This record gives sequence, structure tokens and C-alpha cells, in this order.
Amino acid sequence: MAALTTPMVDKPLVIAGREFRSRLMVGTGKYASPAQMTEAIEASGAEVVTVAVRRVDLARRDAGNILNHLDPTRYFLLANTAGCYNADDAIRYARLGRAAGFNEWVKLEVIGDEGTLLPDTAGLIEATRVLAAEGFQVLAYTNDDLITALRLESAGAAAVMPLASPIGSGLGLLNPYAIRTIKTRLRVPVIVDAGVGTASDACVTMEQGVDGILMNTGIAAAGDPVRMANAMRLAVEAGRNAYLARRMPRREIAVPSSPVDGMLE
Amino acid sequence: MAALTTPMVDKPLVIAGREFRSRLMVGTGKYASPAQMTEAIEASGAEVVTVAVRRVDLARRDAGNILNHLDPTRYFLLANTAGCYNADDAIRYARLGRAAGFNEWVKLEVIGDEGTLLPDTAGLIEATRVLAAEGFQVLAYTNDDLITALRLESAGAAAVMPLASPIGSGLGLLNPYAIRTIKTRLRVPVIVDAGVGTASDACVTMEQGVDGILMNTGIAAAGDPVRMANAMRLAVEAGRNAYLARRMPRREIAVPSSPVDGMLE
Amino acid sequence: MAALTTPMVDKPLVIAGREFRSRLMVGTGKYASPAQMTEAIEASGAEVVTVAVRRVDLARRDAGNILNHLDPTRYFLLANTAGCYNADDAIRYARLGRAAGFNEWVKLEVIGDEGTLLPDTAGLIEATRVLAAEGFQVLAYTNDDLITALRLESAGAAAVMPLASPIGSGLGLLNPYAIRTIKTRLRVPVIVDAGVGTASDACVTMEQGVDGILMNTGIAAAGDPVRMANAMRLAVEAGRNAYLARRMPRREIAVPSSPVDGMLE
Amino acid sequence: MAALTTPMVDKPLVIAGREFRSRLMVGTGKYASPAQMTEAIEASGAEVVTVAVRRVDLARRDAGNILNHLDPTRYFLLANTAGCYNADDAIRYARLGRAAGFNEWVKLEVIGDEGTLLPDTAGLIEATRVLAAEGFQVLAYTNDDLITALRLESAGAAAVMPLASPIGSGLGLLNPYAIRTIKTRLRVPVIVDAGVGTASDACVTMEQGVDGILMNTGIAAAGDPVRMANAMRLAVEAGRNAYLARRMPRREIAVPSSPVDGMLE
Amino acid sequence: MPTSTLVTIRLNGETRDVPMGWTLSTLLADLGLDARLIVVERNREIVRDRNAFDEVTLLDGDVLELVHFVGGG
Amino acid sequence: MPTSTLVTIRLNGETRDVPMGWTLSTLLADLGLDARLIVVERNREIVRDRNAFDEVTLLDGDVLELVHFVGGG
Amino acid sequence: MPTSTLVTIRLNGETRDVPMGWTLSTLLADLGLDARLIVVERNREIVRDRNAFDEVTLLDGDVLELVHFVGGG
Amino acid sequence: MPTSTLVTIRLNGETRDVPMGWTLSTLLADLGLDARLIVVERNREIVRDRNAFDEVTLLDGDVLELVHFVGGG
Repeated sequence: MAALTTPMVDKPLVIAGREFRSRLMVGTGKYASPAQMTEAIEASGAEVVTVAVRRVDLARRDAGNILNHLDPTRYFLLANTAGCYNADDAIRYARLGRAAGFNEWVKLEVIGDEGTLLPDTAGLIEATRVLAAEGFQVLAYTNDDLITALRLESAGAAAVMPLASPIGSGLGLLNPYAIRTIKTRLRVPVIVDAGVGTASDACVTMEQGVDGILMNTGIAAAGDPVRMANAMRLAVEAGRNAYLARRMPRREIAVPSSPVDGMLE
Repeated sequence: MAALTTPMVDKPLVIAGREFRSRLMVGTGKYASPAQMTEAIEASGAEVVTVAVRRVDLARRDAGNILNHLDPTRYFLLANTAGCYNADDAIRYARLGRAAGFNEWVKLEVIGDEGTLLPDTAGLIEATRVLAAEGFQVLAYTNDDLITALRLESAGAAAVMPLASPIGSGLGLLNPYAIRTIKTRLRVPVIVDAGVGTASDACVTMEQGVDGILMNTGIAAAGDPVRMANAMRLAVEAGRNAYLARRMPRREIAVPSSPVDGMLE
Repeated sequence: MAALTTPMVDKPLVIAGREFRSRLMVGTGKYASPAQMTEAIEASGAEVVTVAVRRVDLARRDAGNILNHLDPTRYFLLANTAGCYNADDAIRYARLGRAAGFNEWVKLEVIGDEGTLLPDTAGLIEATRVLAAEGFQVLAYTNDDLITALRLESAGAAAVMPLASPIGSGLGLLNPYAIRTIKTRLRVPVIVDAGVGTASDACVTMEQGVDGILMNTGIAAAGDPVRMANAMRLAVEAGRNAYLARRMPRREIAVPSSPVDGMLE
Repeated sequence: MAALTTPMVDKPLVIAGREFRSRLMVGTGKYASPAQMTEAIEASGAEVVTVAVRRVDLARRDAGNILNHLDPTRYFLLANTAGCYNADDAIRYARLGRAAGFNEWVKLEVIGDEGTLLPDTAGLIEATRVLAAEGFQVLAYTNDDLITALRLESAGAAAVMPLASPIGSGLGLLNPYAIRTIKTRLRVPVIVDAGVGTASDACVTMEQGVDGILMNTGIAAAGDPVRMANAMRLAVEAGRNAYLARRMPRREIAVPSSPVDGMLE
Repeated sequence: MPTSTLVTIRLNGETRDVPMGWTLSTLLADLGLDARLIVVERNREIVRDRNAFDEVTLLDGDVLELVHFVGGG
Repeated sequence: MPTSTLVTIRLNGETRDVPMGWTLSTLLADLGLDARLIVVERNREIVRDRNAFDEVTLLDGDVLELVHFVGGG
Repeated sequence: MPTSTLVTIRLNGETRDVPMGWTLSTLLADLGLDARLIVVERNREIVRDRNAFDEVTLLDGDVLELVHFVGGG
Repeated sequence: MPTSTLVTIRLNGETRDVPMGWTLSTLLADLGLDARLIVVERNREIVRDRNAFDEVTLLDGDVLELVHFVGGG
């Protein structure tokens, strides 16, 4: 049926001048196998995929290299700075990621605490400033604090990535109000990153008006990651369209959907 | 891309031996124009569409007849008994609907209260029994009470249709626990009917494991009904797939999605 | 301090012409010991306590008799029909309870399903009608369906007792909208019964405007039942007063609580 | 009744070595009249009341001075730095407040944005460090970010005051998970400040285990502020006791509260 | 036209006089309605067989309900 | 004691032989139960008047239920 | 009064001329303010010692802020 | 092999002796690594130009980090 294959018209997602059709970005961690990862990413429809920068395990040579499984001409690789606990480390990892030669983008993480993986916002703002000045396109993973988001924008972030809930928690969108407020106030794109656990989390997040979602564990740790990737793709598109379509008002009284006149006697 | 046009494999929805590919059913009321209705239904991907039985308005002749705008060879028409406040009236309307000649199905409503349009469950069970005995396939619109749902199944309902929230309210899924419990306990299909206000409502409803959703106002009263119909189609499919994929467990602690080893020194 | 011992003025709770100062009613089941039960009930401030009607265990003689531990001149005993799965049984137990000689009241339960302990509303309405005609004051434990609540009122119930969530589940108030709607539409008192798991559940339930709450497991299964009984007493009073005081409007923008003028330069 | 006047034993709230019996702190802004304020504060049972530092309005002389209506020997005055948008201003106001001569405490606010009144955490941490070094007892109003809370503790805050939701919004506890996490990780007291709109908000906030709550608008903007103050007092005590009593586990199946044996035949 | 040639029926809630001898088909044609899209209830009984519309003559006191499908949810 | 002097009753779900001529009061005393705390149902009818317990003689085939209040919610 | 006998100060954001030689105490008395309820900031420094209000003479160009506690949250 | 012909480097956190005169290219070849997939940081500076790997001779005390992209979120 034509309707199923013709997506509704929407502006592309534009970050740092680059256009994307998909508003779902995915990570590449925690899959049972590279094959499962590849299939899930394909099912997700994502164009942007995140990767981590790590030492080569010399005992395994190239084995752990994600590029053995991901075609960098097909996917836009977004290196992250996961695991960095201060601005200096994050800057170092960002530079290493850039030196891989694919692009000048970085998903910037400066973690403040091991138990929650919440960002150290002071370090994050500082690293954003440094890296933006070096020509990086910084996508900054942050908490759901508006003020920090505004500071990141001022520091030169190309996109701001507030969390739905802590990384890997699957707790969903804990504070829709905060995310909605951030979206309303920023000019750069807002991509919600982390905490999305299932499709309805993705859907309700997009309904707040944000520009996209990045997720990893919600897909990789599902019972069937490939099917969940597909569900997430659909959910992001559903939530985006629902936002654009403007939902009906809530009413505390019922309103018939069938006519009240024309009843028989 | 192949992934976008190949939907994930799922069992068809089977009600009374009849198979449907879409798990979204839609109403035909409250649209701004017949053209908008037609376009929205097409965008929804629905196969089953509900219609009401009403007197011909003699001053307008055939003008109000929905069949001027809906192709009954393309859509499966499901006559409802909306507006009926007792079992006898509902039975009368059901018989009139069947006499239209399309099928033996009825979306049975026996309303108990004008302000909330909540069902009169006693009348509903009675009408279900009578109509099932007459060979009807009864899809019974009911509240979210498990016991009533079990009684409807015993009375011969082909499907049970608990509400998410009152008709036309858009309040979403008020009691996921109740819906989940009903689904767990019934053998006949469970189609949630009424109250879905936006895509995430549809998505989270399907994630409870129910077999489908019927909606009208959530689409027709959106700012852009055609786009919302598309959103609802995607959301139902997303929620269904997320349910089948089995979501990740929720955790109150964060878990990194990037490796914790291989960090530089 | 005077304020701490002078409760705010409120109308008494009146059921069937009888006045109560406390809006919290408590059960007597599931305590670790009779002493714990007695202490918890005292801490709850309840005047109405429910009891079950059961066979004397001849091997234990009077040992299980709750009256060994409860002073019937101090507490108003409300016999229940817990464990009854049809109207006839419930009527039989109600009559036995009345024959104990304390009062003509019954907390009427007609259970429809062992797994959820949800009421069989048809049997409940029937038993209410029979018992009300016999002069009972029927407090009917029901689900959160408005139509059933209206039918119970019509059948002569002295009070209607919708659930917050299933008996013993501790899931709290699953559907505040439904409870609020029932309260708005009934003339007889509405006492929420079952499902309250902690103090905030009790508080938010009272804020819907209902007349009182009955609970058992929320207190008896807490780590420290006596302290929880006290918490519940306070929470019911807090919720009641908050309802009467009419809460501030919610606003999606912040409003300073300190003056914005008079700042230094 | 003895039970009503004997509060359950609880450790006092201790901040900076000072003990308080009440865990509810209240503001003094936005009341219709000084008399209403005084009465509401008394009904709240609060010992700590916040005040703002502002220029004398020379046209009105002492008229606006809160000390005309509050007895500083009865209440512990906590000066705030509301209205300050950077660390320097906040430090200046804190010093002015201290110079009033009552105590060395300050409720420190460094606001980052006029629309949301959310804190500027960088400025807040800096001002906390400066003031703590000057001997102030700093109670720092902050967002619900754990990392910021940890930094404030390290900077010398005597208590950390995360918000429930924005000042004056009445949106309640938007992110219980975040607040619970902060409480778990900090050694200094955690007092939730701002956003509590009604009694159940206060109750559920205390159930997260925090040490206290500070509120203003939730009381002052209620229909009946004095009654709401009483409700808040009760709700804080209820939530505290429920936390200490350890709530029953939630169960998705029902469990009878009356015995299942001893039924008649 | 003498009144004796009319019969009085109740049609969709309104009283109406129609010429004696009219059938359901005559009536539907007069009303401009397509019989295939209509269900006719006559004196609380559905006239199931549309081919029989020609043969059902309207009688004085008949209560008719002409119904069809309209938009509804 | 010859069996002819016993009657067989059903008491709280169990079959029991008691001496012919026993009244409800005799039975309750034998069971060590306080009549004031008990409700007696005999052959599906409640024996409302506790003062009548002395006068109700147990008959062969009687079905008795002795109930009281226990803890419940 | 010759202008030479006045000093110009900034008082709570407004420019004001006061007689030369006035102290803080004179000013507060003139304004009808109770010194015990007021905190005085003079040229960005708090005058901590209220007993010193008698001894602090107002000088031309002084910037004074008189503050107190008002209702706030 | 006399020790004087070796240099000691730190490679991905481990101390390792390599023959004097080895370049980055020699090392990578020895390790079986594809230079195009690797980023080399030497003494905290990234060796950006992969064509220069032939010309960078390993010196005693060099600290090398060889990194690449792995799966991450």
C-alpha cells in the first residue's frame, strides 16, 4: 500500500549544517555479536552510529575494531568520549577520535560519577568550549538542567544531548517537563540521549518536540534486539509525527465519537 | 532501504476466524470533511473501520451515508451501537447494522451514563449473550474491569474491548495494570477501545500485550488528522514490536554502554 | 503548641446517620500478633475496624476470636463478607455477622476472581439490594467503575467503597480520575477500600475528595506497622485538609516567592 | 486520645549541629496579609522560616519589615539570596543577611534564568565555597543533579536543597529517582526546596528519605493557606513516618486480608 | 385528492400522509433514496429482503425507520 | 453408653456424635466456648436468641456452624 | 541654605542631598527607621557595628543601601 | 641479541623492548595491525599523518597508545 512506504513530509534533522533523514541515532555497544549489531542497526534505520575510542587489545589485534562490521561510507560515525571523568581526558579522546579520519564530530561525555554516569557539567562546558574552538562539532551529553544546556549552547555545542534517565537504566523519560523546557529555549538541536528503555519511552520523548534520540542499551539489551530496533525506529517516527500533528486536547468528560442525533424512537 | 518496507514478522490479528494485518482499527466520526476522513483512514493503515447506525436525515437524503466515502470492498465495516443506553436498544441497532448486509459483526456499546459514556456492564453482558446466540460476532466495548471481561468472554464475545479512558477524553491509558491483567486472563482477543489521545498512548497500550487498538477522536481531533493517523499506525506497530521484543530490565543504577576497559593511561 | 493539638475544623464523616471523627478505617488481618494489631489500630486513630466472620476453630476454642483483643465499646466493628464468591454466600455471612449483636452494618464483598479479588459487580448489586431491604447498612466494596457505583447507590448502599488497586497489592491509587468521578456523582459517602500501600497513596486518595479510606495490608505488612498506622492517620488528615484548602494552580513557568523589586544596585 | 498527641519517636533534624523537631521549613512570601502569614506559619509547625533581603522602601519606612510580624526568638530566621543572578550578588546578600544579627545561616540561591528560576550551579558552587570559608552555614538551593549536589557538599554546604520542581510551579516531585539518589549519596542533610504544590507532593517527597522540605507558594497560594499549612505539616510527618516504617512490597497479584480458611460449607 | 386515498404513516419520527397503495420502493424512490444503501425497519421488524420492497405496501399506522451507516467511532 | 442414646450432627464441617438430649448450651459448654462470643447457625438458620440456647435440643442430622469474628480486612 | 553645607549621597538608588555632618544615626532618625531592624551597606561595605552609626558621618558621594528582611521563600 | 640494540617503550600500558631503529610502521606490521584502522598517540601527541609512520623511529622511553574504534553508546 502506498501509504506504508511514503513517509510523511518532515524537515530533515540538521546538525552543524549536515542533514539527516532519521531522527534516531544508535550506539554499537553491548550486542551479543557483531552480526546482531549490524542487523539491529540496519533495522533501526539510523544514519548516525556512535563508537567508543579504546586501546587496541594487542592480544586480539584488529578483532575488536568496530570498522570490521560497520561500513563508514554508509553510516556516519560519531566517536564518543565515554569513560572520561574530566575535561582533559575527554578532550584527549575527542582528538583521538577525530584523528581516525572520518569527521570532526564528537559525542562529548565528561562523567562525574561512576554509579550514575551523570555528567560533570562544569567539565563538560569547559571541554565543549575547547573543542568547539578547535573546530569540533560537539554533541554534548548532559543532564536535564536547562541552565547547563544554555551554557553548552553558548560554549559552542552543535547539539545538546540531555538524558531521559541514567545511561543503561532503561527508566525512560523521568522528567518530560525539563526536556520540553530545554527544547523550547535552545536554538541548536536537542537530541535526547540515554535512558530510553522501550518504544513508548522513545515515542513520548519525541512528543516533547525534541529533534532526535540517541540510544544503545534499550535496543541491545532487549530480548530481541533487531525487533526492538525496528520498534524504536517506528516509535521515533510516530512520536515525531504526533508532535507535528498536534494532539487533541485532554478532557475530563467523555465526548461521543458517533452522532448523538438521528437515534430511533 | 529494504528494512523500511519489510515489516517484522508477526502473527496476524485473528478475530472470529478472520485475519487482519493491521492492529489498528479506526472510527469515522468527527472529521472536518469526508475527504479528510478518507485520507486519514488510508494513512492509518486500518482494515477495520467503525460506523454508526442512524436514521436517514430525509432532508439530506443519502448525503450523510458514509458509504459515499468508504469502499466496503476495501475496508471491513464494523457497525457500532453507540448511543444505546440499554440492551434492547443495542440489540435493535446491532440487527439493523447487520441488515446492511456487510457482515455479522458488531461493536457493541451499552452506555450507562451520558457524562462519561461508560458501559452498563450488566446490559452489555446480556446483549452480548443474545447477539452471540443470534450468530453475531460481538466485539464488546467495556470498562477495564477483569470480571466483566471474563463474563463477556463467557457470554460469547468474539473480542473484548476495554477502554483506555473515557470515549473522546484523550486521557490515555489510565490503568495499564488493569489492561495487562485482562489480556493475561482472556482467550479471546483484547482490543483497547477509547481514550487514546496521542501516539505514545497507543504505543504504551500495545506494550501491555493487547491485540489491537480502536480509536477515533485521537486522530480526528488532532491538529492534522492525516499526520496523526500515520503516527498512530507507526505507534501501534512500534508498541507491538516492543512487546514482542521484550524490553530491557529497568535498573536504578547506570550501566555504561561503552566498554569500561581499554582506557588510556 | 496549640496548633499541633487543635485539629482543623471539618465536618464529621456521616454514614447512615452515624458520625465519625476519623476518616481512616482499618482492618484487623495479617498482623504478627494481637498486641501489634491493637497498638497499630490505636496509632491509626480509627474508629471503624473491620472483622471477618469465620468458623470457630474447635481445636483452638475462643483463641482466634478477635474480641479477645478489641474492645467493642471503643471501636465500631464492621463485619465483612470476605471470601464470598456469590451473592447468597455474602448474604449468609452478612446475617451471621449481624447476629453477633453489635450493629446492622456490613462491609459487603462479593468476589469475582481468586487471582485479583476483584468484585463480581452483578452479585454485589443483588446482595446490596437484598441486605438493604433487610435493614442492613451496606458498605459495598467495589471496583472503580462509576456505573456500578451508581447502581449500588440505587440499590440502597449506605456507602460505596471503590478500590484504589487490588486487595493486598499495595499498588496505590491506580486511577485517580475514576475515583474523582465517582465521588463527584454519588450522594452517599465514598470510602476508598484496598490497595493503599504507603502514606502518600492515602494522601493523594483523600485529595480526590473522597470521604475516607479503609486499609489493612498497607499497615499490617509494613516493616513497622505501628509507625505506619500513625503515618496513615496523618496522611489521611493531610489529604483531607489539602482537599478542603484547595491546592494552588499548577504552572509550567516558575514564579518567585521572594519580591522581584527592592534589589540593590 | 493519647495517640494523637504523642508523635512517634524520630531523630531530630540536625543541620550544622543545630537540632530541629520539625522537618518542614516555610517561606514568608506571597501571603494576602501579615496576619494570614503568621497564622499559616503557626499552623505549619515550622521552626525555620525563610526571609528575603531587600532595600527598605523609604516611602513606607519599616512597614515591609517582616520582623514586625515574626518573633525572631520563636522562629529561626533563614535569610535567602533570592533574586541574585551571580555568585557575587549572592555573596553580598548573604553578608547583608548575616549582618541583621540573627545567625550565620543562608539559604543560598544563585539563579541562572528568569523564566525557570533554575540555579546557576557553577555560581552556586563558587558562592558556597566563599561563604562556607567565611563561616556561613550554607543551605544551597540547587537542581536535582547528583553531581552538583556532591560538589556543593565538597564546597562546604551545611545542607543541600534540591528542587522538586521549579519555584512557584506547584508541579510536585518531578523526579523522585533523582532525589532519592541524591539522598543516598550525600552525608549532609537533604532538604527538598521548591515545587511542592499539595500535601501528597510533600508526603511522597519525604518518602524518598530526604531530611526535610522547604516550601512557600504551595501554602501561600492555596485557597485556604492556614488549612494548607496544617495539611503540609501532617503530610511531612506522614511521609517521614512512612519512610521510617518501610512500606509493604508492591505485588501485581491480590492477597486477601481476611483468612482464606474457616469458610462455611 | 380525496383523503380517503391517503394512509398516515410515521416515518423517521415524523407523521406523514402517503398515497394508498405505495410500496416501500415507491416511498424510497419518492424520497430519492438508494434502496441498496438503506435498511428499513417496519413496525419494529427489519425488512431484510430488499427485493421485497416492491411488495410491501404501506398501511395506515405503519411506523417506518429508514437507517443507514454514518460516521461514528 | 449405648449408641441409641447418641445423635449424629455435623459440626463446623465435621461429623460428630453427641448424647441425645444435649442442647446448644450443653454443646457450647462441652466445647469450652463462651456463648456470648459465638453465633450459631443451625440447619442454615441463625439461632438469634442466645437465651434460647438452653431450649434448642440437638437432633440427629442437625448441621451446625459456630462462627465468630476473626481478624480480617 | 548655601549649597556648601550639603553633601550629595546615593540612598537606596536615589540621589539625595543631606546636611553636611549628618551621621548614619541622624539619617535613620530623619527617615523614621529603627536602626535595630536595618542593615546598612556603605560604599559596598557593611557597617556591622550599630553602635558606630553615631560616628559614621555621611560624605559627599557616599552610596548607601539600607536593607531589611521582607517576606520571601 | 645484545641489550644495547634494544629500546624500551611503553605500549598500551605495557613495557616492551623493541629493536633500535624500528619505526611505527615496523611496529604495526609486527603487531599485525592495519595502520589505516589505528590512531597512534606518541608521548601524548597524535601522529596525524599516517604516511609519516615510516619515518617515526621509536626511541627509548616512548609512550605509545594505539587506539581504534570499538562498540560503544
